Amino acid sequence: MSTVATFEIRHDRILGPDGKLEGEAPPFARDRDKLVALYRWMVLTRAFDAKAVALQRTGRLGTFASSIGQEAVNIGVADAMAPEDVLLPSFREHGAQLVRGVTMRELLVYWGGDERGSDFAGPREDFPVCIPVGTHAPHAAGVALAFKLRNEARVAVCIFGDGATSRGDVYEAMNVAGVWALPVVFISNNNQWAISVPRKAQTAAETLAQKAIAAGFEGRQVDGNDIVAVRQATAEALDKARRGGGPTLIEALTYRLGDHTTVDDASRYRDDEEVGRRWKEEPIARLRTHLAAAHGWGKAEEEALIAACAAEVEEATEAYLTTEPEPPEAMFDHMYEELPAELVRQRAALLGQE
Amino acid sequence: MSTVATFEIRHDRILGPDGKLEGEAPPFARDRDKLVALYRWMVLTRAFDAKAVALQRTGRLGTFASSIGQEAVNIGVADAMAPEDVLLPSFREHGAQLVRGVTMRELLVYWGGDERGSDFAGPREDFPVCIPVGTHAPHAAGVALAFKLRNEARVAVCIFGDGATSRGDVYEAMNVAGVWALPVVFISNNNQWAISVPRKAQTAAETLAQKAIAAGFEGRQVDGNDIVAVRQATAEALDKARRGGGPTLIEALTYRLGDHTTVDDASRYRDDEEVGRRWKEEPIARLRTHLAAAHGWGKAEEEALIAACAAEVEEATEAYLTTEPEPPEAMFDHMYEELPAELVRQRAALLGQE
Amino acid sequence: MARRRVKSETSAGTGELTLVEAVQRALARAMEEDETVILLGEDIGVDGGVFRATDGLIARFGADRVRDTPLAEALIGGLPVGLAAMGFRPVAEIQFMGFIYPVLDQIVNHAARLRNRTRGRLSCPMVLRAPYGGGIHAPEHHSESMEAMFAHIPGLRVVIPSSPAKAYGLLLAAIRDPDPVIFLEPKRVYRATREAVVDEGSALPLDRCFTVRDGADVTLVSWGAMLKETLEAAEMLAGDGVEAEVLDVATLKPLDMETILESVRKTGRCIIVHEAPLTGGFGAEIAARLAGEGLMHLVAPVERVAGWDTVMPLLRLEGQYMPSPQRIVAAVRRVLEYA
Amino acid sequence: MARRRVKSETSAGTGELTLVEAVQRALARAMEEDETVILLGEDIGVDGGVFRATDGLIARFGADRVRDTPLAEALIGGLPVGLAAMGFRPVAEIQFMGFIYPVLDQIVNHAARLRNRTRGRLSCPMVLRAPYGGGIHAPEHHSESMEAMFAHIPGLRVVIPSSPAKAYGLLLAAIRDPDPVIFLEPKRVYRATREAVVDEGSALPLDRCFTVRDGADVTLVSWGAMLKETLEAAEMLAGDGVEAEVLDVATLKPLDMETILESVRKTGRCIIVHEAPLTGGFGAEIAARLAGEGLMHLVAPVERVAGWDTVMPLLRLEGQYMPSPQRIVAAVRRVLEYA
Ligand SMILES: Cc1ncc(C[n+]2csc(CCOP(=O)(O)OP(=O)(O)O)c2C)c(N)n1
Ligand SMILES: Cc1ncc(C[n+]2csc(CCOP(=O)(O)OP(=O)(O)O)c2C)c(N)n1
Ligand SMILES: [Mg+2]
Ligand SMILES: [Mg+2]
Repeated sequence: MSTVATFEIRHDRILGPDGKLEGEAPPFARDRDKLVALYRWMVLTRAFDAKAVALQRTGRLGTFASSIGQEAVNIGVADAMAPEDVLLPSFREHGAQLVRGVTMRELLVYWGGDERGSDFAGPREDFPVCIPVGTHAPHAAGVALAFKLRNEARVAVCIFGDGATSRGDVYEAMNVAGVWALPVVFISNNNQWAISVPRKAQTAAETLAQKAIAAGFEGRQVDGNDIVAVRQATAEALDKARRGGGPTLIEALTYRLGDHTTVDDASRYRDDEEVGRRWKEEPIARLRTHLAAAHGWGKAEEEALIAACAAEVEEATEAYLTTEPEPPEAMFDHMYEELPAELVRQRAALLGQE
Repeated sequence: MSTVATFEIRHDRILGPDGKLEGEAPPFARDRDKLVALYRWMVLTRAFDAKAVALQRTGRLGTFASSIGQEAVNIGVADAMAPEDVLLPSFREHGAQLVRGVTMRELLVYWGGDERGSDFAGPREDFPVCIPVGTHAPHAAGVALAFKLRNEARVAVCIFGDGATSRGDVYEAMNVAGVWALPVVFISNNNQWAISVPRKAQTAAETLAQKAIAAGFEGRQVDGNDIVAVRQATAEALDKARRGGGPTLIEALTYRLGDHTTVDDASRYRDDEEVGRRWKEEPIARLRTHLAAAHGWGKAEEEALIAACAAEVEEATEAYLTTEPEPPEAMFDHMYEELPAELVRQRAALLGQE
Repeated sequence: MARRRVKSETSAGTGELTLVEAVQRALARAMEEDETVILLGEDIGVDGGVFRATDGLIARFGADRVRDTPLAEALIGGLPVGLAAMGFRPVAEIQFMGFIYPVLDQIVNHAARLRNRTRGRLSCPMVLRAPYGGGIHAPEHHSESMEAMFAHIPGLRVVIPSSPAKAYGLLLAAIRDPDPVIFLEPKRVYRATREAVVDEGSALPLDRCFTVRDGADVTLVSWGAMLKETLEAAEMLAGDGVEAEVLDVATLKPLDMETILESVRKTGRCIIVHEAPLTGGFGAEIAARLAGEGLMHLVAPVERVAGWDTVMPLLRLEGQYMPSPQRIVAAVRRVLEYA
Repeated sequence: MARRRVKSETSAGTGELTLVEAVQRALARAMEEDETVILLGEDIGVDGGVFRATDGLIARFGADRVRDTPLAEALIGGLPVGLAAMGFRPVAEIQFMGFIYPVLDQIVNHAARLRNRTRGRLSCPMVLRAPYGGGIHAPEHHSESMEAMFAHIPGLRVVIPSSPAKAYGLLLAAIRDPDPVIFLEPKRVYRATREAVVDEGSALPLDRCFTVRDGADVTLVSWGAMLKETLEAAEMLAGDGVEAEVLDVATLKPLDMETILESVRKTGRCIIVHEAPLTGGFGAEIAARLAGEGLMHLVAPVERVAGWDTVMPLLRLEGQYMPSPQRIVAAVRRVLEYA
């Protein structure tokens, strides 16, 4: 009997639940402006989420998946990315999309049931949200392969949930990323639930980070409510990928404080007590506590920021609600670069029939 | 920074390439009759393989996948199984199927292009060979779930290759087996090649055994040319599964000494030098050397055994070649338990048309 | 495992049920009757299914028989094959049809042929349930209608109920059937109407079309959610004295062409209505049979009123994609011009 | 990445090629013309593909552009989506059609709709190649013909060449097409015949049926490997003075119905021949169009000579499954009885 391979999974936390920096922190963690900028993105994301849910409740938006409680993962990951990198989000990464330059209006247009919302004016090469869980992981490998073939120092960043790690295509994508040493960073946004299925029922693996061991590359775990740790781990993984070091899987431990979506009722399957406990660890309050203690963040600044974010959200909502509807024939016009004769006929039939 | 999980992969070898027992051996490894029985199965399997290839070359059999060099994995695994266990083989497990009670004639009938070859008279619940790589892994999980639900002390044994470990459904099956602690043993018959793709190009994982870490259960590696180690590791995994200990993945390191199949030409992608080197480690000679050195296995016994195996193979071949062809309408008769009207019509049309 | 009849906990008898309630009742009934029936899927346990089709079943039958699977659709296609081969009758749920594609490998390569490839030694009495179709303003990828893909696969049965009573009777038949059945539920109808359902365990045939309205002028053939639009169209036509006969195909595979031919023999005109894209939709098979065995009965071209050959749009344009009673009526008017 | 024309290494000009050689030439030509064309698949590198369709290409274009993937079909469906969105033109190979099902999720949910769902911001100019069909006595699961599944998916093109020259021209067109194309190669024809192929990079149209034999008595419509049986049937019929017009559909999606209608307008009779199972096969779509726009031209029922609704048998009974010239002739005789 001999041992032929050994592995270990590290866990990182820099900003503790009490808002204090633990261990050694990266320079940006001491930069007040940087921290305030990150804080602002998180607050804006939460305000956007709340508004989107309100719009759905009043029939002005389709089904929506709130990211409340997961802002640190979204913002930390996206903020670490370079503009030329490509983001492949799931359906719960609004914050990351905002940081990337997708507008709140575009997000609302998409969740309002209009494909134009995925025609981002900003990050033209970022992928639209991915609804079929995990199916964007192979795309991320393909995007990363494109960068590698062109010798571009760019990285594909693919975010998916804890449930997604059970999908075979996510495994296949990680496996090829490993064997081809592709410049891709996989983020498992582990909010502990896949609709009603808890993390423990998803897999017997002690951590999701160790899924990377099967693919032959590094998997690590971070406190997903610690934006400093998330941003730092992502930055390290991006840097490694850019330097040809291949992929990394980062499991960010966080919690879905809200329902799965606006059509879900989480009280059917989880108790408020658990949710209440998790509220004590949520990322925004944690950073606010730190800003107050370490950088004199005060009531005035806080109120100004909240007001500014609310105004931005209102403006975007207004722009969304006044967006001209798309004409019905639009459903034909982007099916092919050039519409085949048969579809030209059907398009005419659609118009004739009105 | 803290460490939240650590893993190690063990490798076992008991009977060395020189035919000597290393470390401590299980009782059966000292039992001459047992070792001779195992040896006989391996010799029979190789004789069967050679005959099948010859039949294909002379147009009397369809495409065939030889298992030459991999006999220890096949025989070691199947011999460790209990009759009531269920085997789910790939397409290169002839030896395992023979040990399970599938007849050589049945195997030839199947590879000769006749579905009746999968209607085993012996192991009625064993699965037929699985051609789509890895797709039988979810079946194995389902079979194991059936045993668990009925509280039966039975185990599903699923054998697949090294290439199969890249398939998402194999991962999905292992993951559910882990989280439901199903009584299943996965054997990766790692013969170093997936047609022309070498093991190294399949995954960056240092071992295939570590694929189990992603699914949260034990993965271990054995010398697949050491039938003692293969049988022992399988017996331990079966015993664990029977006692409710859940699944195990065993990576058996062996080598495909022949072409991928009778339509493959391995010289296009691998050099004879490598193959020549691997011949020195092949499992049959290894056990023969041991039998001779430790149990006085001699020329007479060897020749008698070879002759007996040859006779068995001849007899089976004769039975195969004289098997009555199946009538064409048979392609309809097992599509449904009760044939729908439309198919009754088509069946009549088929017969009418002759 | 021996089938054991468990005494019924359900207060049998008639009740006004929605389609999704009828599905739940049929599942409960089947599980009571036969302990080899077990349910697999995502969120079917404590949550009772995202549409509540398995509501309360885990409490009643336990977590062994009502199993939340990991999020892995290929697995949900493959696990039942192993279970079924060992004598169970698994009923697996795919949460939305847009996520069903990973099961195709298992369904085509294994479930649909296990009996044939072992010459009857092993079989695969599984049911794969999935809500299909549009009309509820669901998110992207949630509103597909891909029944034609399954109807092309030899060895399967493909069933689509259009009402609560049919859902109940056809699902029971599907679960009791010895071969694999794809059971597609029109989610748009899940809660749209209530119907009296006699919950006494009697099944409906899996090889029969249902005539839901008699008429002599034109035959309207449809299934699932589109029955509603089709019947509305028939009403509108009746207002102008046009009597449409409306057929609910219900079981697409095997197709009961006799009933359709009989009607067309009478009317000479046929319109097929489905939500799936026109090209290669299952309407093509029915129209093809009419162009064959049925040709001599046709006095007018067979028209198919179907979804466009486009991706099902997001909710804003969804209504423009789905066949409407108006489109059906317009088609009928065209075929009535032939004498 | 800018498209760069690399000067041709291929000795252009005419050669007598088999279909698989023509595929290899088209791939080589496309890779020379456009460095964004890259190949992905199992055993396509050093081995040159199990049918040698990529023979020698890794030596010529390097392992970066001719990539052996891990054994993972869902991945082979999904990797090209990411590559194509970033400006590459990936050509992926599935080794046999029986193993193609895991790509459907990626093809339906992503490849076929990436352009539409981003309103043109991203697109997916990928080609998915796979040998399909029976007749070479391959093992179980190797001989399927599931083109109908793809022809039903909005946003795709589905192409099936029947000869070396068509394989060359259609594959070049498929690779240059800005949208996803499913390219199914009749492996039975791979080495069956040789044909003069002008390797000068000229493509064939992707929206055209080809008339391969003129005749006024009956229209025979087919594609891929079945063209051979169909032409043999036409020969046999000619012996008895029956002139069959034979059409090679070539591009199933989008379907060139005009050419078919034109022929049927002339002959009044149509037989559709395909290897896939009858029910829900693509022949149904063609017959359905004839029952619609074409009805008034039909003097006889449209017959479909197709594979039975059974699993493709193992090699012993394979020949009894595939449509034969005799079955086609018998169908023609039946429709000729109508005047
Ligand atoms: C392939 C697939 N199966 C099922 C669904 C339905 N569904 C939507 S989200 C979800 C759970 C996803 O869980 P997780 O990956 O943890 O992401 P989270 O929703 O928690 O962010 C499910 C089952 C889907 N969208 N895609
Ligand atoms: C899903 C699938 N893809 C491709 C093939 C074609 N094929 C047959 S065997 C094989 C390689 C399998 O390699 P491995 O899993 O190592 O098993 P081995 O053949 O070495 O025993 C391939 C690609 C197949 N049979 N199934
Ligand atoms: Mg989650
Ligand atoms: Mg191998």
